[in-house]
Amino acid sequence: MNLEELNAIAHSERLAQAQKRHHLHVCVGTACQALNSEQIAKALQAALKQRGLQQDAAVKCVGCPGLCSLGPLVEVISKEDSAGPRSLLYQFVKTEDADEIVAHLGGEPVKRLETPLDQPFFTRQLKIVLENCGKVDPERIEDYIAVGGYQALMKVLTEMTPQQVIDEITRSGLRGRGGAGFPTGLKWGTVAKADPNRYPTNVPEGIQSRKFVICNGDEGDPGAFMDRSVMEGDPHRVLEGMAIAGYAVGANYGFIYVRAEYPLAVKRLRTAIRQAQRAGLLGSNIGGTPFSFNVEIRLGAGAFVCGEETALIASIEGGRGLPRPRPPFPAEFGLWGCPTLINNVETLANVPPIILKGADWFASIGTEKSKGTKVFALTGQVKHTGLIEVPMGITLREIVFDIGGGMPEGKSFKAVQTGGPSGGCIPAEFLDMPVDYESLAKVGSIMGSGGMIVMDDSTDMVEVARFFMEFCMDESCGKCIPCRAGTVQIHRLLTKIQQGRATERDLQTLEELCDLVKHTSLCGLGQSAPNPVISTLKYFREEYLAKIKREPSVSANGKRVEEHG
Amino acid sequence: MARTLTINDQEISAAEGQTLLEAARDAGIYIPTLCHLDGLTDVGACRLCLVEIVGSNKLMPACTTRVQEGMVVYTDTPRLRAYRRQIVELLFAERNHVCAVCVANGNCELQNMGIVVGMDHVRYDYLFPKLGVDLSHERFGMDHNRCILCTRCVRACDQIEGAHTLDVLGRGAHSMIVHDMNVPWGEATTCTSCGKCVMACPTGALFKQGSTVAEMVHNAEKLAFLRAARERRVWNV
Amino acid sequence: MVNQLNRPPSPAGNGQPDARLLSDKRYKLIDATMRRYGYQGHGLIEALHSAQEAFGYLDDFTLRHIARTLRLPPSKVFGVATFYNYFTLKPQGAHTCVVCLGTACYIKGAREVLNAIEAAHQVKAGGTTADNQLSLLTARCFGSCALAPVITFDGETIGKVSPDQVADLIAQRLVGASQVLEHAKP
Amino acid sequence: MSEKIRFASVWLGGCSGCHMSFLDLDEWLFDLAQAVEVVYSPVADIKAFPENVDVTLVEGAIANQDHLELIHTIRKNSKLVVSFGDCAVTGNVTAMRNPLGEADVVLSRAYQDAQFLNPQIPHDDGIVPPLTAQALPVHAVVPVDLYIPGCPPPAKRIRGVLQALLEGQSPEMIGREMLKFG
Repeated sequence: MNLEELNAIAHSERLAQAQKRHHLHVCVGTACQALNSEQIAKALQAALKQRGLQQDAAVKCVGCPGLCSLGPLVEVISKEDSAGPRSLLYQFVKTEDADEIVAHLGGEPVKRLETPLDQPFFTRQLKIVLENCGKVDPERIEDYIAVGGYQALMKVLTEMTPQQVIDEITRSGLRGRGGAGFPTGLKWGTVAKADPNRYPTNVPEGIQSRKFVICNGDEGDPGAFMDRSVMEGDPHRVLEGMAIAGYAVGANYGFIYVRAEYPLAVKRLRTAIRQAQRAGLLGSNIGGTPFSFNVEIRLGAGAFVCGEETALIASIEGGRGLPRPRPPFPAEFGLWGCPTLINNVETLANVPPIILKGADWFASIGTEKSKGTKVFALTGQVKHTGLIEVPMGITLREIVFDIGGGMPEGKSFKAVQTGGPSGGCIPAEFLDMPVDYESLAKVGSIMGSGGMIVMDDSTDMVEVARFFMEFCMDESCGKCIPCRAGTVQIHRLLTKIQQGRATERDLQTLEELCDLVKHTSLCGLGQSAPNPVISTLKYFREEYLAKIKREPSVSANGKRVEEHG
Repeated sequence: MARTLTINDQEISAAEGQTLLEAARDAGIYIPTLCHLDGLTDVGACRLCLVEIVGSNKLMPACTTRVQEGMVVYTDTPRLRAYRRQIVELLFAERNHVCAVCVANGNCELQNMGIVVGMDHVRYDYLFPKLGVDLSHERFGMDHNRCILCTRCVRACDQIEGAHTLDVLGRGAHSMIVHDMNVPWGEATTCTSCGKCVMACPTGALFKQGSTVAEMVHNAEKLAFLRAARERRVWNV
Repeated sequence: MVNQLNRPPSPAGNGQPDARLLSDKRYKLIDATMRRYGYQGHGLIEALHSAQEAFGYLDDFTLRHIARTLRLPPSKVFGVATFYNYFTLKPQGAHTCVVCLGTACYIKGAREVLNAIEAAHQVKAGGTTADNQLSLLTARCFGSCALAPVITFDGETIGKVSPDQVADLIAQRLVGASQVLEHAKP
Repeated sequence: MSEKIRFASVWLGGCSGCHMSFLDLDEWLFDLAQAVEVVYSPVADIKAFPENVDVTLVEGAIANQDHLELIHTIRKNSKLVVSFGDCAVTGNVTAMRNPLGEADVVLSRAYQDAQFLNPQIPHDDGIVPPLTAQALPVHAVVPVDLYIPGCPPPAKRIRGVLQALLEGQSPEMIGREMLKFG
């Protein structure tokens, strides 16, 4: 497919859609689907048929619009009705409501189901990565093309050199959204420059590439589902981002590593790959250019450590997901010994809009060092839970109290946890801190992949630390000693504290151990595992002290025994 | 091409491509290791050889870090010493290491490491896991109580003998060395009974049957000899 | 060389493939997966996924078959199969209930939900009831955090469960499922 | 007489090998006797652990209720508690029962499963003290000031420690001579 053909598809799809006066968007993301939203879509379809409105209105299954706590959600977008063009959002929709919704098309909204679209949950957000989630049908490539999909790929293939693409990404200031925030352009540049013959390689038969692009969709943080929503709701954008990355770094083959726990994302990505291949947007000679790029899905199998680059590579190679010391970094020595670019789903989803709208546009959003937006999975003790996308630099207060709607009745805010098991708990005193990589790191947490869990005054912070440490202990691969044995001992000490059996000596041992595991573990899992303990010790130390047993030991001369062991 | 660098304020020269560990040892500077064994590839897992490199905010394993021109390295700072002792204590607490009744008593790298790091006691709770002893092989035995999961045996079996009888089962603290598909050693059909795993073992986890307390000697250097003989036709006798 | 690699190795022993491989059609599915990767080692995890999907768990025979076909040492295959949580070497019960213990579920009481199920159905997490009807598992996060606490029963997601009603909820589904089976009998 | 250091040694869950090694100090024991007053020891017939002890060497792990009670008294009454030998420092052979399970499992393994004739678990309230759930190193129960590893610690090592203490210094526990376990 070339640019003209792409434009033709976009045009005819838009034309077809313009013929309908009403579009009913039903969320079929994992959370709404669990509440039978697919049945609602069928019921709406049936109601349209019954009322003879098929020509007038269309039902579309779309990805997650974000407000999961009010699901199942149905959005009705009307070109023209008594009130002019407008959108309505219906919450907690049931199959029985379908007929009523259809009956009210073009007329008065169904008041009992309506939830305002101008509430802060929506108005305070800024959607780039999620702009298509809730708008396009993730199972139809034409729908994606109609909103400008694959235009960015065509643009780089026909108008830009690989170096120009890398320069554009560099200038945009985009940083990795998987957690550490490494500058994306720098990473691309390193892979592009890397010599595939520097290290001995071992590429399997049948794979024609000496460099690789890996999309990291192994979203392992408990309480995080940003990448899942993007893969489910807008899979083509991920593919487009990968192909652009492949062109920029000189790779002809890409892998998407997805958790097996995300069957819907896997299914939609598979469909998307098939469609893109059929349309000539993946495969050989894309857009009539010499560039070839294929994408394959690899399933994770339940190992958090595989989110770490080198462990992920070991897993794709078919082995135990063990990390290895870096350097050499995957950019030079990666999959089967080849230079490999590993980017997170959200990072790659940012690429097409940057190419289309330009680096300057992207760099105008966010803060000085953190550009663009960040997607968060807002969960825990807030009124509105779900998926949000906000400009970098927004404050935690705005996220929790404006977008999240604050605490449920009668509860007060205690802390917000970001970064999952690798992050930290941020207390109320930092609510007005801007959310960016540096500020979060300064208070002992991390941006992480975007889990944001709000905790109220009833939350036991020692228990929170223990919960995360149990997670890291179970997920430690066991290769290096500090992480394998250290997390076990930290967990043991935290349990001892919880049970009121710990002494001040134990608290000191705990702090020393956290320091050890943080600084001597082989990979990011171990290096960040103590963060939840360190941050709760820092901000909620009195909760630890309240559970500590005062040491009863008194020496013969009546002095308290302070220093022992 | 030679590289010049400083280790512990001592200027040394090293060959390009050498690891910090090799360069340090050539210069007579000792860096403690457990998972490293001459003749096997390095995995950087035990973290005892971590060193401080000026200009890097991370501690780097000497066994996998290559020398660079002008590098300034410290291998024995108070901070590193404290970390090393903690790591060795974690190992002693993890499984059931009873030096007094061990075949490797007096010839054990873990026991020696305790002395090197100045461990007079273990501050962590001993975990006392219930682990087995496999005596099904006619000549050798494996006592999981004494295993530190350094994977030297796994690498020796794969890289030098080529049988790959051994691998690691499970993960994290539940990791265990296995023979074939977790069968008793004596029933492992891929095992050639060459004994290289026993040579590679730093502790008394792998031993020759019939040896009693303090009788076990490992001959780990035989593995480096074998590799040199096979790959470079060099017989260091 | 290439041709040889892309063919599965001949069976071990007397040269005859094991009767089980011929009689059980599910091995065809696993073999198809391995063929897709040219019978090369990097297809191991995908092959294990296929096998687990086909049989519900990975037994010794299947692991050996995969090891031989992909030309991998048995210990490596075993090491990989036991490294990942998703794979199980034990047969599962007729029905599976998974309790999410992700952070959002945890702070909304998932631990109590799990305790309630364990107590009411006499089964520990990771185990199967004595009558082989129910396997109880835990997960790290389904990504359905808005519905916390979440469980799944035979793949069906059930959100906002409470410790008081969860045991009954499962009991009803177990009864419901067996009634359907009764019904289906001739 | 009151100038002398009040010295004690106790034998808890161990084989008394450390005390045997202590006796291997041979003629240096005379020098020691000049400097210390032995206020409690298995080699002296003293019934109760006294107060105001300067140094107590503790041999053995904490393995039963008697040990548990005594070690708290020792800690309370001693300025310096020294873990003396591997059982006290690590649990050692005494703690090899721990992986089996708690006391009841251990007892039935030792006195029933492994016996052919007349298997029975010895019990006599007030005479046979009940086992603790696990045999533990001393520092897992009370704070310890100094550790002398070894199974048993060689006489030379014991002398090195005691000599330093007599001179009012803290002994340097470094190197193979002073630190080797086993």
